[in-house]
This record gives sequence, C-alpha cells and structure tokens, in this order.
Amino acid sequence: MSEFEPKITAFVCNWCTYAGADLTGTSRIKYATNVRAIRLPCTGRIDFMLVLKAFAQGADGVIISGCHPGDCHYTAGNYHARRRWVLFRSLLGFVGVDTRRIKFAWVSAAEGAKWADLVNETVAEIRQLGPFKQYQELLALRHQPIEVA
Amino acid sequence: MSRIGVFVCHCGENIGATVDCAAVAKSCGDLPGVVVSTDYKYMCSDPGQNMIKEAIRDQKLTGVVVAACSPRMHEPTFRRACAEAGLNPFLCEMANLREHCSWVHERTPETTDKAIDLVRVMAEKVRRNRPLYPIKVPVTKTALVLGGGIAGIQAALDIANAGHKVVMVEREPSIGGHMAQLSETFPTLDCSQCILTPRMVEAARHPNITLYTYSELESVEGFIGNFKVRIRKKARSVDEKLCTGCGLCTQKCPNKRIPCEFNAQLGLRSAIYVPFPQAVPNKPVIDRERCTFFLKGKCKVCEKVCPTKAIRYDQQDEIVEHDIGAIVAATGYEVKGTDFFPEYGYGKYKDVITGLQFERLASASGPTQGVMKRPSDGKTPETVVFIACAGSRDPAKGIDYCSKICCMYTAKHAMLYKHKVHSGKAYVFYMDIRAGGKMYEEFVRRAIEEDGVKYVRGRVARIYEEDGQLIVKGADTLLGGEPLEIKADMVVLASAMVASPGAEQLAQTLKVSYDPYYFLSEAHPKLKPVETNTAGIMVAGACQAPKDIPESVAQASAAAAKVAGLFSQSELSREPIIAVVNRSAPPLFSTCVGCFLCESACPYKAIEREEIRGRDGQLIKTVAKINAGVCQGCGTCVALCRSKSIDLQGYTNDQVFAEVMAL
Amino acid sequence: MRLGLYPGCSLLGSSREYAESLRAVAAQLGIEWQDVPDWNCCGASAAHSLNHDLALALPARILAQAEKAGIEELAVPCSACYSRLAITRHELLADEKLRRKIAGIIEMDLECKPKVLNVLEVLTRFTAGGLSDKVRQPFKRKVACYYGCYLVRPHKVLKFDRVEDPQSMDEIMKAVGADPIDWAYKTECCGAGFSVSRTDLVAKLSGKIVDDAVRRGAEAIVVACPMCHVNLDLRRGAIEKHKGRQYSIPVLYISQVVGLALGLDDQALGMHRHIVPVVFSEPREAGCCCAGHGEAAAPVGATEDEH
Amino acid sequence: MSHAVHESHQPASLADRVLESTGESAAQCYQCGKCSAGCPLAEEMDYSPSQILHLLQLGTKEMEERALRSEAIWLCLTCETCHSRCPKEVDLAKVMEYLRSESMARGMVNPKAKDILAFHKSFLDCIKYTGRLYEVGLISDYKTRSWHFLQDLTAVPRLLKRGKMKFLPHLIAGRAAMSRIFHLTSQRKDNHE
Repeated sequence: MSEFEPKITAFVCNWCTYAGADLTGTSRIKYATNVRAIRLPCTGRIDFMLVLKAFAQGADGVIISGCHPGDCHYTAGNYHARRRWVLFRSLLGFVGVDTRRIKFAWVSAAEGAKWADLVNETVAEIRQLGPFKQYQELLALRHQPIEVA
Repeated sequence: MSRIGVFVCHCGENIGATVDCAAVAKSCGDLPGVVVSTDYKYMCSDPGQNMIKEAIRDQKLTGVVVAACSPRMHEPTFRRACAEAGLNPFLCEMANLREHCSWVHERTPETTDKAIDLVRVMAEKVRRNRPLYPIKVPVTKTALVLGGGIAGIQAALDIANAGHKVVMVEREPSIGGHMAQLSETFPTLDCSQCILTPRMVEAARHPNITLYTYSELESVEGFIGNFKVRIRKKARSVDEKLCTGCGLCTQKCPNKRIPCEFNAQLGLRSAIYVPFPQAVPNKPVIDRERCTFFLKGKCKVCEKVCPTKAIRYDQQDEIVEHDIGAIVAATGYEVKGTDFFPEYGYGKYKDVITGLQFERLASASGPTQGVMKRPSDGKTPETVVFIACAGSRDPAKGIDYCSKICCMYTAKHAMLYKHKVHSGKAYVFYMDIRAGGKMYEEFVRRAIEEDGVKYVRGRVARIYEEDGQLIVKGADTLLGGEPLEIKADMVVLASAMVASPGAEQLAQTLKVSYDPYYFLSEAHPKLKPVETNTAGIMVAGACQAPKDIPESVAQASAAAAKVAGLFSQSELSREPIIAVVNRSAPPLFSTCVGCFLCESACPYKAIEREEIRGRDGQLIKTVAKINAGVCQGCGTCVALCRSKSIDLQGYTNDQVFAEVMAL
Repeated sequence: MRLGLYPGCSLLGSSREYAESLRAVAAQLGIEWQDVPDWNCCGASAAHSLNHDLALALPARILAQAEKAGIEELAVPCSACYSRLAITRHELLADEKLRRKIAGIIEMDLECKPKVLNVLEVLTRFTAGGLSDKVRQPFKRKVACYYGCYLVRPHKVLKFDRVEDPQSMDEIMKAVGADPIDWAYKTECCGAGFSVSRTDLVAKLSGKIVDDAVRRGAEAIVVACPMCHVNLDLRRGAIEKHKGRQYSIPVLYISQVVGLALGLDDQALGMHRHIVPVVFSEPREAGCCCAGHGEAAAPVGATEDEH
Repeated sequence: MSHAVHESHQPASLADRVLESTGESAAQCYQCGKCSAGCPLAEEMDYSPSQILHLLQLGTKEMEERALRSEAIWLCLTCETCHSRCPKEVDLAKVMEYLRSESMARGMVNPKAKDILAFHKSFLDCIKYTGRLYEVGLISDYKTRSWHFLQDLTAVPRLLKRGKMKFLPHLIAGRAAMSRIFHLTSQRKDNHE
C-alpha cells in the first residue's frame, strides 16, 4: 500500500444529503471509495456520541451533513445539530482531537456534485493529516474491549 | 436468535459491472445471524421478489437486507414484498449499492469492499430491528374555523359543502370581518358588501355550520383528528332566540356617543348595538363597558322597549365544548392607527386618516353616505394626499415587510376620490408600485392615466397643520430627491397591516409557530402553504401574512381542501417512525428525569407532560410523553435527551450505534 | 423606371456630391428623374423645432407640387427631408381636418397621393435581385452602414426596415461586393441640426460613431443623409479635437459606393468634394482605389482644425 | 380623456394642452427612464427626458414653468430614439416640440438655448424669403444673431474650394406662397399669458 487510505464515516440526513448523494450516483459523478454513509432522518438526530464511537471504531475522519439552514425537512433539526456541533467541536479541541477530522457541511438534494467534492476534499485532507491513532493507543492502554452503547 | 437473509442485486449491469456481487453475497453469508445470502440479476423483478418471499417462508427469516439501489427508490417495494410473505415490513432494510457505490466508483477491489461494508452495516441494524405497526388515529369529522372574515367564511362553506360539520367562531358580534367595511374592491370596483353579504347569510344558514359570534377560543387539547376545544360565548345580554332584530333597542338607547368600530371610529353607535345593518346574526349586543345600566345601575331603556322581552342583563359567559378533527385559523389582521406615526401627528390631526377609515368615508353605508367629507369640519377635501408604505417597509418602526395590499387600495382610494370629487387633486406618495396580480397593473395605470391621480415617488417626512390645512412635506426622488410640499385638506395613510390583536396568544393556544410579527407560520413556504407545523391545523387569509381578498379566498379554499382530505377517512394511518419515551417497572417508571429539554427542542410541540401518580394519587414524577399523533420523527429530542430516555423507532440508539460499530 | 425626385436644399450645396453621384448612378440603372417643379425647403430641422403648423405646411407644399406634376412615387434622397415628407403625409392622411387646414394654408389641392421613398428603398429595387451583371468593380471593403435617425424612426410612421439594427443598407452593400460590419452605432444620432449651433455636441455624438466604426475595423462609413455626412465629414476636425485623436476613415454616400461598384468615374461621383479625403490604407483586392483626386491625399489629420 | 372633462372649468394644465395639441399624454409615462437611458443628449440636459414628462405630471405652475424654461427641450434632436423604445409609446419628441413652441410664445426660452434658437430662426428666415435654404445666407444671418462671427471661418474656404457653397441664393417661383405660409402659420391661436 503506497498511500494511506483514510476511513471516513458520514452521518447524513435522509431528506437532503442522502438524496444529494443519490443524485451524485444518478449523475455518475465519481468520488473516493473511502466513505461509508449512515442514514438518519435528520442531522438533529445525531448524538455526538456517535461521532466518538466512529473514531473509536477506527475512523480517521467524519462527515456530518444535512439540509441547508432554513431547508430542514423538520423545520429546525439542522439548527439544533449546528448548535450542538459548535459546542462539541470546542470540547473535542479541548481534549486534543484535531477538529479538522470532522467536516460539518450542508448538501441539499440538488447538490450531487457538491457531495462528491465534499467526500474528495475530506479524503484528501485526512490523508494529509494521517491516520487517527490517539484513540486506538488510549484503548490499547486500557486493554479493554469496547462495548456497544 | 436472528435469522437474516441478504439479497444482493446486480441491477443488470448497474451494480454488477462494478461490484463483484457474488463475492459480496458470499462474504456476507459469514456475518453473524445471516442464514441466507444470495445474489440475483434483478431483485425488484417478480422472480427476485419471489426469491425473497420464499426465503422468508422457507428459512423463517427474522430480518431481510436487500443490497440494491437507494432505499428512497425501492424500500416500499421490498417492504411490501416482506409483508406479503408475513414478515413485518419494518424488519426489512436496504443497503445502497448503486447510488452510493457502483455508480460513483470504478470497478476495484475497494468498491466491492465498500459494498460488503454497506451490507454489514445494515445487517447489524436489522438484527436490532423490532416489528413496528402503522399508527392508527381516529378522525372526528368536524372542523373548527376560527374567524368569520372572508377567509373563514370561505373555508367554512367549502368544508360544509363537502359534507362535513363546521364550528365557526367569531370574536365580534357579527361575521364579515374587514371585508364588510370596504367600499369597493380592486381591481373590479365591485361593491364589497354586495359580494360578501350573500356569503355571510349562506354561512349562517348552512345546516352543517354551527356559528358562534361574540365568542372566543378558550382552549385546545389533543391532536390531529382528536382535538377537544372549548369556546367562550361572551354574554350578549340579549336572548338570541327571542330577539327578532327589530332594532328598537338600538334606536331608543340613550347612549349614542360611542365611537363606532365598524366605521373605524368615524361614526357613533349606541351602547346596545348591531355592528352594521347587514350584520349576521342581526342581533344586538350590549357593550357592558359603556352601557349606562352596567356602569351606573340604572337606565334599562332597552328592556322597556323590547317587544319580545329578549334583554338579559344577568346573562353569563358560557363555555361550549366540541370534539374537532381539524382546525382552520383565519383570524385576519388589523391596521396600524394614525397614532402610530409621530411624524404624521401621532393621530392628533382629525383629517389624517387610515385607509380603512377612507373605506368608510367612501362607502355608501358609511358615516357620510359615501359623500366625500373630511372628518374635522365636513368640508369637501379639494386636495388629498395618499401616503403608501405608512409603517410598512419601515424597519425602524419594527415592520420590515411589505403589507402587499396598500399599493392597490391606495390606487383605488385615489380613483374613488377622483370619481367623487371631479375637481379634486389626488397625490400619491409611494416608494414602489407593487401591482402584481391579474389586472392590477392595469388598474393602477387607469388611476394615473384616466383619473389623473398624481404619483410622486418619495416618502413623506412630516405632516403639520396650518390654517386648517395639512402641510405635507415630501420629496420627489424622480427629480433627484427635491423637496415637495403640498397643502392638503386630507391625508390618507396606507397604514401597515399587522397581525390581529391576540394572534400570539392564539398561536400559543393552538401550539403553532409564528413569525416575529405574530403572523402564523405555514409548514413550508412553498410546498405546505396552508398547513402548519402542528398536524391538523391549517391557516387561511391574512393571519398568515398580509394578503388581499382573492388570495385569502384561495388560501381558504386550499385549507378547506386539506381538511376535506383529512376527513375523507375515518382513521389516519401514519408511519411508526416516531419517538417514544421508555417505561420501566416501579419504582423507576421511566429513566426520564423530567428535564424537558426535549420539549424546547421539538419543532412540533409533540412533547407532553405525563404525571405518574401512586395509588394514593400522590405525584411521583412528571415525565415526557410523545404525542404519537403529532410527532413527525425527526429525532432531535433523542439526540438531546440527557438520560437517553427517548428513542426513535426505526432509528433507535441501539440500531444506529450498531451501524457505527459495524464499520 | 420613372421616379419623382425631391432633391432638397442640401443637394444643391453642401452635399453636391450626393446629387451628382445619385444622378450618375440613376443613369446607369435606368432611372429617369422627374424633379418636383419649383420645390421649396421642407423645413427640417428648424421648422419642427419651433412651429408645428409650419413643419407640416412646408412639406405639404412639396407634396402638393409633386401631386400637381402627376408624380406617383417621390424619391427623397435626404433622409431628413424624407422623414419630414413621410411624417407630414402620414399625419395629414390620418387627420382629415388637419389636411384641410394645411391645404388652406398652402392654398393648393392636397390629397397626399405621392408615395414617399427613401434612397434605400429606391436602390433596393435594383439590388434585391442582385446587381451582378452591372457590378464591374466590386467594392471589396469593410463598411459601416450608418442609417442615423430619420431613415428608421419613427417606425410606426415610416414602417421601413427594422427599427433596431436595420439591414436594408447592409444588403445593398453586400450586393455591390462590400462587407458590412456589425457595429453598435448604426442608428445613434449624429447631432443632426446642431452642426452649426452646437458643434460641441455634434463632435461628441458623431465622435462616438466614427470611433466605433474605426474600432471595429470599418474602412469607410456609408451614409444616406446630407446632415449625417456634414457631421461625420465636415465636422471631422471638431470630432478629432473632442476625441484627442485623428481619424482618417472617409464618409461616403451610398450612391457613391454603388457608383464605384458600377465602374463610374470618381469625378462623376464627386469623390473629390469630401473634406476627409477618400483614401484607403490598404489597396482593395480588385479594381482601382479612388485615391488622390485634385489634392494630395494626406492619410491622417488632413482636416484642419476648426474655430 | 376623463380627466380633461373633470377639470374643464379649470385652466387647462400644460399636460392637457400637450395632449390636446399632440395627442401625447404625459400621464401615460410610468417613469421607467428608458428614454433618458437611450437619449444621446440626456447627459447634457438639465432635466432628463423622463424628468420633463414628470414635471408635466406634477402639473403645478412651478413645475410646468421649469419644463418650459429648461434647456433640455432645446437639446432634443427629434431623433425619436426615445419614442421608438418607449414601452408606453409616448412620442416624447412631439411633446418637446410643443414645449419649445410654448416656451417661445411665453418668452421662457432658456438663455443657454439662444444659439440653437438663433440657428432655427435664421434657417426659417432664410427659407421664408428664398423658398430654399441658402447656406451662405443662413450662416451669415446666424452669425449676426448669435454673435459668433468667427465660428466656421476656416470651414467656408474649404467648402468653397470643393464647390459646396454658392454665393447666390436659389430663388423659387412660389416665394409669394412661401411668405403666405409663414404668415398663416405664425398666427398662434394659443393665448396664454
């Protein structure tokens, strides 16, 4: 393996970004294979423990993407997600996680190309940052299996 | 123990050419709980679906993963197939191998690896899926229409004509609303009352409509299809059944010096009064705050003259209750009074009036019988200035929006004035002329070109009185902002249209959201223009935003169509993707600690409070409860819940965390 | 073909070359001119600036004179005259009362029978079917067809060509082998009657026209109006002073260009009468170039400063 | 024209007189400004073409006088560009023409327009006596009126050299008819102050 291939987990809302990623497919726009998308009804549903678990499970980067502000299918879920993200980001920074490993974005159902760009940019950036090892090293110290929440 | 079937679709070449489907099927056969794993050319075809159905029956599957296209495409197809084979449809999930994999990647081993990952994630989820059942909600086929203006009347008539019962509540003693006050309507110059009053009578006489005038909404409980509403019938002090509407009481009432609301304070009325001659119902009410008997304890002239002995001084407010399936809010608007404008004299100049007052001056049924006389001295005004955007589009005054109807009614007013006073001069000060609408632009041009109304582009800075005339200090921006002073005999302010008083309280009673100006919010500005975020509650007319009569009527009919659609079934069936609060055995009852963060986050006001009481009736704890009729399943409450006591069916914490852990 | 002709005052004086070339071309094409007897000035552009009745009465007398002479179609080469005659005819035909009033003023019968034609309409009759048999020396140059105002506006009255980006002159030019350019000032005003009274404004307006034609590679500006010609040619000095640069592009009457293509003699076409000498920087592919008539042809800056 | 009827007992406004005389209604204009945008001389004008119409729309005595005293009405070249593009089909050139004649009749000609007016007058005088335009006569008459004695001094010899100027006027036979035409059309029926 010549190059480090980052593992990216994406949390996307059903109505905008998941549909946008579907459009990327129907438009046959190619992007990196590194991403795995988890479909949720709304970004408001994202418990940020999920993000930590993704890192615990070996993700090198995370994408969180939902409807644009004002376009939320549920009126305001994306605003709640944004507010929580702002808090969560400073917490992550505080504990020493490089917050560049998490991409927070808005991709609408009409933005197929934007989804491809988002994935490619994230992969390129994480590749530069290198593998996310700190979490694994900590876990190794504890020698304990991870429990499912 | 889970018995899961994995079905990998080639989608012809769409997936098969890029992803090694056989390898995916083979690899997934080793996943925990998977008992069948196979691939096929077209899973959505009949043979493909039959393959799934047979496996469900033969292998007694407890879960199905179809690895094919986007769930947004064929999830309903495969869930229906599962249901037909006797498997709860919510035990079927899809892994998106086409839109999210084969179509966006090249044929490489990584692509197949990703496909396997995607299937594994869904397999882990399906292992934790629970059977879910559509939520059935019974529907009471009676609608509540709030407001008896043109929007309310239209909505009520449409629903009633569709064969459903309607309860209509109007705050004032008569229905008709602001439209009843208008002289003529743009752009046709139809007489407003001529087209409105037949509708008022029709609404009052309709066998399906129960009309409560002089009444207000007291409270609303419940949810879509199952509201319980309480209506306060304010005491009219008149027995409506006995009263014949002869009008003797209003003629004989000694207190006739009360500013008349219907005439926008330009005329006077008595203490016992009918708002206007064509009122529906044509039964008087006693204004208890101004009636001499109620104030001083003696008079009772009306009781003495009433031929049917219908006067009831001791009548009390009455509360009536109704079961309601859907609500249409059509509570209308109000206009800002002249006292709102410091620069135009704080309302102290009698000859500075609002557009609504001008309507009464121009109306044949108004205080001057339609003869153009100015309020101060009854003189015919020879020069009239009309000021558009009086308060509207004025962020400094707290009203950023355009009131939408003023451009048109100002053109109409100037036109009506020129028709009545041929020698008069009419000036309109405006910022823009917004005449979007059928025959609207043509109407404005008619006022200018045929009736000689002079339009000056600019906002009036100040008005003051001098020798019985009003000095209007404006500017003409088309001449580079040059000051322009006009000596006017009367000034008409196209004052801003604002939410009706009490709109905020109404919104809170109904649990619908509203904008910073207290206009009720529609669920989606484009695609759900008459629904609100609260299921079963619609909006119509100017309570949602300023709008004219045709738009109000159109929205009212749209709201009625939504109500009729809802009433077309006796039961509502909804997807069970909703939030639930966990329950556990006493003494815990629930892990919910009653912080109600969820309540503040829920965009649908679906969070209720449930009091858990012991056998002795003593309150043990108050926990959150989801109203299944209202919840839309966004899951914001789940992410916010500190004690992890709320979960979202279909996307439970258990399921979603398992998905992440499978990666 | 026999056509009535209203030459107009300019063709006797400042635009003699227009008259000369027109008569020479007409002879080649077989047009027989019948001049309006004892014609008077049409009043353009002073009359309609000051006195509406006069602005109608002067052209009305011309129409009446033509009518008396039995002219059915009246060619009017000057576009200002054409405009006045066509507008007058239109207004009088549309308003019976006005027609009678004006007839009373000129004390003549006034039926407004003669149809008024501009020079492009006349030439198009010959070029529409192609002129190939008569064209001896195709005018293979890039030309800017300048229509000005009066040929196309007011469109409702004249109903000639399209009002924005007209094409008839371009078509005539193509018929004689020229290459009409696409440019932005085809119908912009040159300053018209302000030539004497407000030369400063004429320099400004005509300057834009000359500049655009040069910038887009035209080798000659072609006009059909003496007033336009005066402003673009005689006023070249003022233009150059206003623009702060020099322009050598010559301004030709359409009849001169057609005449050159028909192989007519430069002298007969009055080529020597222009203030801006008719000199082309590059020789045309075929045929002669009409350089150097009478005086030395200095290519640039030949025009003297005015004032 | 309902408003003309309504206000019949009042002295007709300038806009009304324009309408009566030219058929062009200032009220038609909705002030989009397309005329001013396309007018070749708008930037030279004290009031742009659309503003002239606006002054008529406002219709007060002061505004009307401003229009009549403006330089803009004299700068109008009657090129009809405005009219050809006007969405409301107002023939502004006709309106300008009317305003010029009323401005002259009421002695309100803008001082800056004196050269333009002098030229027009010289022009008309010239054809009044000869029947046709006599360029030498026109230029000398104009110079006398405008006091621009030196203007075009260099142009004359060049014109002469090219045979473009003649010292003697063409005299048409119908000179009596011409002078009658001038006489009859100069009797204006308007009798405003």
